[in-house]
Formats: sequence, C-alpha cells, structure tokens
Amino acid sequence: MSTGMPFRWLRRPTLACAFSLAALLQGAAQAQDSFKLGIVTFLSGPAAESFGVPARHGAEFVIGELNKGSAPAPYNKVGFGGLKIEPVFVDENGGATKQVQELRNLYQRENVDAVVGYISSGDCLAVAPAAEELKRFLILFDCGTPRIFEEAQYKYVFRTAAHATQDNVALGRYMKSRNVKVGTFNMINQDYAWGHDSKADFVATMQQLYPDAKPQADLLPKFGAGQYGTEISALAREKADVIYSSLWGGDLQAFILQAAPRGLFQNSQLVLSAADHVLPSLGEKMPNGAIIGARGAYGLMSPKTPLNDWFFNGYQAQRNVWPVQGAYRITQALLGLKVAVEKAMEQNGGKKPTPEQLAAAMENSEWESPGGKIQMKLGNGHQAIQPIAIGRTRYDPAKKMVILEDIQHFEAECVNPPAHMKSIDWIKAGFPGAKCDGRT
Amino acid sequence: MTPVLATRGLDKAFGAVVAAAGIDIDVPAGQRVSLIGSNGAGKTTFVNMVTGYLKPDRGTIALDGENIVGLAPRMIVRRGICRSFQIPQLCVELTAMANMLVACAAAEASGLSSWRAPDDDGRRERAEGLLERFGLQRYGDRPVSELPGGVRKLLDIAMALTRKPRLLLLDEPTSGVSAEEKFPAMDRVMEAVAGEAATMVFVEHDMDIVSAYADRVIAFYAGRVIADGVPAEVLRDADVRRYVTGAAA
Amino acid sequence: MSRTAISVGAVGVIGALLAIGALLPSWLLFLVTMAASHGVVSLGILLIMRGGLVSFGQGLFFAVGGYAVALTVNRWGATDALVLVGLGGAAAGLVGAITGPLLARYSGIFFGMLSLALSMVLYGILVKSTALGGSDGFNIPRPTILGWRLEGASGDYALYALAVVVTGVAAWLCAIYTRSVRGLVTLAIQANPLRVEYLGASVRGIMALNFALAAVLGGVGGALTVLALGHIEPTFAYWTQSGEFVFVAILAGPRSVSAIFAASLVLELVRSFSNLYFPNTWQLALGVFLLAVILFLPGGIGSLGQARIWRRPTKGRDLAALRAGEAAE
Amino acid sequence: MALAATIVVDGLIYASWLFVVALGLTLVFGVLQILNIAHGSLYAVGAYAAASAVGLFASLGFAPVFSLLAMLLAAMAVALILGPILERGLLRLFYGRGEVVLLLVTYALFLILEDAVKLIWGVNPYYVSEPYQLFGNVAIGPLFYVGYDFALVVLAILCGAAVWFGLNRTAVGKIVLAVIHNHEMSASMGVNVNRVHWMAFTFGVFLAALGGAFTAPMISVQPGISVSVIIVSFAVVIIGGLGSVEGAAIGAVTVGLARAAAVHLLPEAELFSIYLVMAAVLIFRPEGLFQRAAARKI
Repeated sequence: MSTGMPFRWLRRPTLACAFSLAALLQGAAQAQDSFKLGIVTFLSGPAAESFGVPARHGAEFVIGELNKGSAPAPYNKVGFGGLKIEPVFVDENGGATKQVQELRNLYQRENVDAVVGYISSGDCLAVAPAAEELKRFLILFDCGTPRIFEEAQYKYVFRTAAHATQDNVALGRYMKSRNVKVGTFNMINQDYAWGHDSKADFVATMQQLYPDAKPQADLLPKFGAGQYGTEISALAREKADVIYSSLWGGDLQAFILQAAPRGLFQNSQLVLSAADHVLPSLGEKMPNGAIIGARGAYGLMSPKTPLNDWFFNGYQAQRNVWPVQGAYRITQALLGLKVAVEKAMEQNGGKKPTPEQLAAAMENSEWESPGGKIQMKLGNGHQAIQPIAIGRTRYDPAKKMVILEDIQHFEAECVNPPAHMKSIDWIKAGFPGAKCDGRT
Repeated sequence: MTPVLATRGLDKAFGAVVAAAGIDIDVPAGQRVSLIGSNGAGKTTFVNMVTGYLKPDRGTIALDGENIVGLAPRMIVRRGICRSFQIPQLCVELTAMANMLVACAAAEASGLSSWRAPDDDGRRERAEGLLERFGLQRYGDRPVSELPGGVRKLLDIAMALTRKPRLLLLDEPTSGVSAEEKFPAMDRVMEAVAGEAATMVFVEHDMDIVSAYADRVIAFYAGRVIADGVPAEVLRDADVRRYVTGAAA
Repeated sequence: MSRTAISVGAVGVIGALLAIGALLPSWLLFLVTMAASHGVVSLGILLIMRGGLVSFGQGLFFAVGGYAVALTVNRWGATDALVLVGLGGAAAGLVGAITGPLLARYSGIFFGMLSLALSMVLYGILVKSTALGGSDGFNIPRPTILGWRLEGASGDYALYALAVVVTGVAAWLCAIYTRSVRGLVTLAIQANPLRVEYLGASVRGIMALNFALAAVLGGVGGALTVLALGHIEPTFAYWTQSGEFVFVAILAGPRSVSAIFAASLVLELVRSFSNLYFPNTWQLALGVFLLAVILFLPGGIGSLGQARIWRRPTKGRDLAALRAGEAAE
Repeated sequence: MALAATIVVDGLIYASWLFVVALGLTLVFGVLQILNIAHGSLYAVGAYAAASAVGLFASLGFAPVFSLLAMLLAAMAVALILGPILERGLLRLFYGRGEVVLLLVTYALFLILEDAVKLIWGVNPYYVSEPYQLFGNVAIGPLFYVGYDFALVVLAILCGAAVWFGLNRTAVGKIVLAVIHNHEMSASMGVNVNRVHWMAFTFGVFLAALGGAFTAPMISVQPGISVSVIIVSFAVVIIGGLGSVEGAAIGAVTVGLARAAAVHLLPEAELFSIYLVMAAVLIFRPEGLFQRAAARKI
C-alpha cells in the first residue's frame, strides 16, 4: 500500500483546520539555539520621539553587535551565551490594560524567553505583577517611579535603571556644590504621577539642602498641553531665583520655545531633571547655562570608557545622532540580561536558562554599562542603583550642537537610598548613609 | 351629573397672539363633540391644553370634577384622557402590532410587571382586538414605514384607544385620508369608540363629516368660542358661516 | 425567540464557554476574559442606545466599579471575587442612579457630551489623588473565590469562568429585559418619545432606569477587569476608553446582545495581532479594520443571521435610528 | 489689577488659538452634522506641512517674513488635498447613518492619520522657528510677551470675521446657511448639497490645518500633538453651542479665561477647569451658551 495512506486524513479540510488551529494554539515551539526577547517601548504617541524610538534604535544597535560578537569584552561572546538574540518589538502606546494583555501574549503566544521594556511608570506597575503571576522573566528598563519595589516584592521582575529619586537629589547636590543661590524657586511639572513624584522629591531635597529656600509658583499643566503662555506669565510674575521642571519630550521643548523669547531664563536659573533627550533636536534653541540631568551618566555626560566609546560612536554612526537616555537605558538592560544569561548557563551546563535560573543569576548582580556600573542593590537585589551626572548647557556654534560643561558625576550611593528604606523617607531623614566622593 | 370634561376661563397667549380667551366648555359623558374653526382659531391649542402639552395662562381644566392643570401629559393620560395626532405619531420602524403593544404596555412600564413580556397579561389579545376593530389586522406584521397614510391615521387612533380612555381627543382624524375613504374610516372610528364607551372630542375641517358624526359642534374663532350647539344649528350660525365655513361670501 | 428559549440558550452558551475555556491557551483565555469584562460595559451602552441615546462617558462607571473594588481589597482586605463584583456593580449603580435622572433630560449629542464631561471630571480627580497612586494607579493582589486564592493557570481559568458566568448572566438578563415591556417601550422611545409620553409612560423615568442599569453593568465590567488585571489607573475613566465601549456597541449593532461579546472579542484580537505584526502602524491597521466593519456591516456584527426583535430589517435603517432623540414624524 | 490684566491677556491669547481650531470643528458640524474627532489629526498634519513648507522656503532663500506665506500655503495645500478626498472618498459613504456612526468613522480616521503622519514625517521633531521672532517682543506691564502671540489674536479675529462675513454676506454663504438650516429642503430647491458638503468640509480642514500651521512655531512638531487638541476644542464647541460661529468665539474666550484664572489663582485646578465649565454650561444651558432655542445654526 502507498506510504501516503496514513496521512490521507490530513487532506480533509476540517481535520486539517483543526490541526492547524491546534498548532496555532500551541504556539511556535521554543527554539533552543536562539533567545527570543520581547522588547516593549513607545513606537507611537508623545513618548516615542524622546524615549521610545531612541530605545528601539539602541536595542537594534546593541543586539546587532552582540549577535555578531563584536561588542568589547566582557561582552564579546555571540548573542547571549552563544544564543542568537531574536527581538520582537511591541508598541507601548495604548494604556496599562493593553500592556498586560500584550505581555501575556509575548510570553504565552510568542514564547519569548524574557521581556525587556516599559517606559511609563503606570505600565511598569501594571505589568510587574502579571509577569510574577506567570513566573516569567521581566526587566523594566526605564520607568521612574520608586513605588515598584518599595510597595511590593518580586522574584521574576527586575529594574536595571535607578528610579527617579536620584535625578532630583543629584540636582539639589549639584546646585549646592556650585553655590547656586536659591532664595526662592518656582516649579512647573506635568499634572500626572511623574510630575507629582518629581516635584515631591525635589521639594523634599530642597528642604534638606536649602532649608531657607521658599517655594513659590507651583504649576501643573496637563500632560501634552502644548501651550504654556499662561504658565510662563505666572512664572514671570512671581520672580524666583530658580525654575525647576520635570517636563520632558514635546512638552519640555514647547515650554522652552515659548519661554525663552519672553526672557524667563534671563532672570532665573533653569533646572531640569530630565533633559538630555531634547538637546540634539533643540540645538541652539536650548538656553545656555541651564542645569540639566539625564537620569544617569548618559550621552554628553557619559564616562570616558572603551565600553562607552563603542556604544556612543557606534550608535552615532548608525543613527547620525548621539545616543540619549532611552538608548543608554535599554543598553544597560540588555547587557545586564546578557551577564545573567551567561552566568546561569555556566551553572546549568550551557542550557538555555529557565526564568528561575535567570532570576537567581540577576539578583544582586553588578555589571558595567556605557553609563557606568549598574548594581542591583535595592528591592532585595531587584532594583538597580547607578551613577548619575549633572551639567550645564552651552551652545557651541563651532560644533553646531549643545555641549554640556561643568559636569559633576555622583556615585550611585550618594544619590540613592540604602536598601530597605523608602526614597522619600530617606530624603526627609537627611540622606542617612549616603556615600559621596567615597565619604559618608 | 359631573361632566367628563369641564374647562373654566382658559386663557392662553403666545406673545401678542391670543390662542384661547375665556374658554368655558362642559362635555358630558358619551357625547361626540366636534371642534371647528379656521387655522389658528385655537382648536389645537385647546386640545394641547387639555392633554397637558401646554399650560394655560389662567383657568381650570377638570376631568370628572378633578383639576388636571399642571399635570404632565403622561399623568393626564393615566387619568383617562388620550389623544391622537394630526400627523400620526408612530414608531415607524416597528410593526403595527409592536406599536399597539407599546400603546397597551406603556403606562405599565414601571414597577415589576414591566419586566414581563409585552405579549403577556392579555396585551396581545387586546392589541389584536383593536386592530381587528379598525380593520387593520392584516397590517399587524408590517413595519409602519411601509403602511399608507390612511392606515397610519387609524393606527394612531387605535393606539390612543388601548387604555380605554374616559375622554378621547382626536386631532383631525380624517386629514390626509382620501375623500372616498373618509366616511368608511370615520365609521370604523365611531364604532370602535362606541365599543370602548368613550366620550369623544374631535377637531375637524370637513363639515360633511362634522354633520354626520358629531352630536354637538363647538366653533372657535380667534381663541374664543363663537357658537356651541347641535350641528345643524351651529353650521347655520351667521358668525360661523362668516369666520369658519366661509359659506357667507 | 421566546424567553424560555433564550434562557435555555444562555445556559447552553455559558456551559459551552466554560468547557471551551479548559482547552484555550493561556494568552487567549486572558484575552477572552478581558473581552467579556469590557463587553459587559458595552452591553450597558446597548440598553441606552435602544432608547436613542449614546453615552460617551461609560468610562465613569467602569472606573467607579474598578476603584470601588480595588480600594476595598487594599483598604479592608476583602478578597472574595463574587462579593467584589457585586460591590463594583452596586457602587457604579449608585452613581448611575444619581446621575441618571440628571442626564435623562438631555437628548442627542448633548447627552453624549455631558456624560463625557462627567467622566473626564472623575478622571481629573483620580489623576490628582496621590493617595490612590495618581495617574500611575495601583495594584491589587489576586482575589479569592470561596476562600480559594486564584493563582497560576487554574486561577486564570477561574477568573475566565467568573467573567464568563457573570457576563453571561448579565447578557441573559439583558436579553430578557430587551424583550420585556420596558425593552419594547425603550425602542419606542428611540423612535418617538413624544408619543410614548402620550401613552402614559415616563420617558425620563424609563431612560433614567436604563441608565442606572447600564451603570451597574459598567461597574461590573470595571470590577471584573480589575480582578483579572490586578491593576487600576485613571485611564479607566478616560474618553478614549469610553469611546472604545461605544465602538464595540456600534460594531455589534443594536439588535443582538450576544453580538456585543463577539464584537468585543474581535476588537481585542485585531488589536493584539496588528500590534504584533505591525508594531509601527497598528493604529492604522485598527482604523482601517473599523472603517471596513462600519462600511460593510451597516447593521453591525449582530446583523449576521440574528433573530429580529419586533422589527423587519430595512437596510441601513437601524443605525440611522440611533440618531438620538428626534421624533420621526 | 495687574493680575487681572495678565489673566485677561493670557486668556485671550489662549482663546485665539482655541478659536481657530474650534471654528473649523463647529462649521463642519453645522453643515455636515459630523463631530470630527480627526480634526486634531488634521491640525497635526497642518503643523507638519507648515514645518516642511517653511523649511522649503528657507532653503530657497526666501526672507523669514515669507514663512508666514509658507504656513498659509501649507494649510491650503493640506485642505485642498485632504478635504475633498476625505469627504467625497470616505465620509460620504456614511451619510444617513447617524451622528454616532460618523463620530466613530472620524475616530477610525484619527487612528489612521496618527500612523500616516508618522510614516510620512517620521518621529523626529520639526521646528518652525523663523516666524516666531518676526514680530519681536511686547511688554505689558512687567511682563514680556512674544509679538507672535498677538499675531495669533489677529489671525483668530480675521478667521472669525471672514467666516462670519462669508456666511452672512455672500451668495455662497447663504446657500451654506440654507443647507445648515434644512438639508432636504435646500436639496429640493436645487442647491447642490454635495458641493456644499465637500466645500464646507475642505474649509473645515483648512481651519484645522491653519491652526496647526500657526501653532507649529511655538511647539516641537512631533507625534502626539493631535490628542490634546481634540478634547479642548470639543469643549469649546459644546460650550458655545454646536454649529455657531459666535458660540465658538464665546466658548473659546470662556475656556481661555477660565484656564488662565485657574493657572494664576489655583493651579491645582487647571486639569479640571475646562471640563467643569463644560459640565456647568451643559447643565444650565444644554444647547450651549450661544444657541438660541431652536435657532438656526451658525
């Protein structure tokens, strides 16, 4: 009899359909020679330009280099421990409900081995318990809220970047060390959690470092407002030594474009907690002398190391612009994940690690990144601390770009709380245990 | 005996236009009253005041001796005054039967019984009976949008009758009905109304219809009653001939 | 379809879905849970829509139900899912009972816009409430059912079963309701509110009750969503969320209760797959899909072989009839 | 007093911006009975087009003052291309399906345009800085304003006056008013309703694009700018009364002043101010501030 006979039933359409449906429901089989990595970042919406797309470009550059094995030591092994990295990109735009659903789809339908993602704090809060519930490995790479590991404990969830507390503590310390006079300060922050939290951290820091400084205008334009004329009048009306803002992206750009011609920055020192990402695009429109943070030692404030040269120059060659915060942060996440995978593989005899093995390898680990050393010291070894730098802007007509000068680097322990202490309590207690310049 | 409807001193003005001035009308039970008058004479205003659509500036309206001024239309309906409309007010996408069921059920659309099916509690039988009485049973399953104008007119009146009203007000029951259908249609209406033992007031322009079907005629001019009596007398009245029927010229 | 047939059908469908759920892969199970939890909110819009009005503020009740549940869990430690779903529905129903009579005075686009404004005021309040996590919201632990904590794969299934049973019962009740005296009079209100008033019914009263029932359904949807998601945030009350509920209702068409859930599921699937296959242009793909459905299925998904209630189909008429309020003369 | 003056000036500048955007929305609603959610996307397209046009003019060596012309031409080009295509090619297919269906059609359009803009212009920001400094600075009391802000006020007044004059004093305008008043009757009287529809929609697109074009110099043109415009311009139109030019003006001034007062006096409340005004107006004047009962629209 013909050998085809046993498979004849396959030709019957219903059964074939059922068969392929079953295959679909099972999902693609997990490949053993590659590491499938879900990457979630804003590809549309207001955060795409500032953070999401630079992060995607950073990921593409780093993954390309890693898969070729051409990253510098100790990252010169191909892919993750020899496994080729296979990224699946998902847009973070669309709200927390959608993110939880898509995270599940990534793990359960696309069978990714790990997910690196999330810029929005709300999304991070929402997806962390979902990954924990599924017992799958998740790295949060960018979001700022300290609440994630201060309010809950996770086994499978890590954040490889410091939370937002260091941005504001470092700003305060920088002003203090540069003897910036702060009799009064005005604030303008977006009316949502990032703006509220940043403001609270900044005010608390100022109370410690400048106990006599008086807060004045406290403006809270809504997210994406675009028109700041009224706010600028209010800021100009109540003259203050310092104007603090945690605005970012398009909102920050619009605010600067509208405020600079009205002379707002001539009388007040502008202090921005997260602004390096607008420097390449704003260029000469960025006021000189603004004190800005980058949420890490990133971009123009990054340290001079071979690792950073590889990243900075490689990215710039590929994208024609220097890398900003988003690109750095995803890079430190990917390198941390690489270290963890390779460590786990050393211990399990070279197999692709399980989420449990990955989590064990990641916990309390340390690794070098282009922006400096990342240490998983908080949240029971799940939350990173990292060095940060603050600098002042100056437009350099010769280079046709904004440069940062008078840069000061802060060690991670100087601007981050110790383990088991909530950040806001730490600030209000006067930064106990902070180690600056190697001293406590 | 208390009249079914009694109005005293009804006044209504729209700016400078007087639509009703000192209207006193008593309608005893069982009477068929026709309201006549030229356009703008105040007939429809009278119907709208009695049914609560307009509130009179002054005066009282009593149903069986109880004042109903200021009540919402639905409360007046529940007390027993129902009406039809010059332009039939139907749910055109629903079938004729569904319209009748709505009419049977509407006043019960509160309380727990409103969760029961529309066909229950004898409503379907009631609706079928009325459709039959108006000769509309064959249209029951057709959406109203497909029905001719004369049928819509009758359906509109049938809906007003579902609640066994004490007083039925018909606003121009034969307008838009072709000349040859008018009398058969009115025959149907009178027969059905008689079956429900309702008192009836109808606005009408066709004096042949008025003569044939009304027990009593009330003529309006400029918001006032200018004549009131049996049809033959009123239609002979000089003022009525001058201002209403136009036969004087 | 008679009411008995509907009831038998409802039991059958719920049973079948419970059985199917055991075979579904985990990601799809969760997606269906979300689709059901959101669909039940759109079911409320259907109730209002049959009376000729469309609410663009159901996010208000979705959020009230969700926050009521999440706060009860976090502040008072109640964890029983059944109790919590009831609580979410009751809280939203209470708010609906207060706002319903106010909103029932409005017709057409004004009703829609006022409901939208109210939901946006709640959104603003929630964003401002730092104690509730502000715009980031907060998380709640997995609930329990009769003392059993819903964890892992079996927990996922239990949440799916909860959503299927609760929304199934809600759909069954709505199907009965639309075939009741009130349901029929609601349809008549859509066509001719004046006449309904002249038949002795209170149009505002009926619409206010429909609105309160829709609010309960919104709250139940919010509660189910929060329990399965484990997270709540102010975007529950944001206008885009409310708009999505309306979209599902329109996608389903005004005729059928079950079509709502089909529409909700289709929307979730399309969004999910377009997000994966076109990460850069998923909004475009979604938009094209929505246009295509509105264009080629004017009666909504429900017009695909569905028993008609009290009316004959006239092409394209149903949606025209959604034009709120105006009496058809 | 100085504070009150500041609030008024700030409020009026914001109101001018709102008015230009809301005017197109209310006009489109008046004529086509469409509450156009994609209006914000058309605003964004206008901003992007202006950025490209100003860039082109600059590269051709035109003086900066011509950048205003470039922005105007950009808005016109957007309107003439997108207006007829969207109205004839898309919206027309859904007429007679009710306000809500059309609302959702424009929502789908909004989603499509969001990504289409990204495909055409990418995600990098564009700046149109040339026009912003054309008018220098103006000092009012102790505060400096950018002269361009007042140019926006002039633009708003010009737009409002042109639309009002066009509707009430020209033959075409009277036809449009007739269509607004009664579609069926004007069609039966021989008015080419189709033509009025696409022309009115195109003009609405023009106003949206114009608003975007003239806002472009003040902002960084990038993805996401459309969303914030939609709801505030909805609020303006609802507050003023749907389909009314005067209403849009009153609504814009109301919202502008309310917001300015909130920012200066009670910044915590800025987020709600617009919705509270909108809810209050709807509760006390359901048809909007400027809609006479059963009055004709516009």
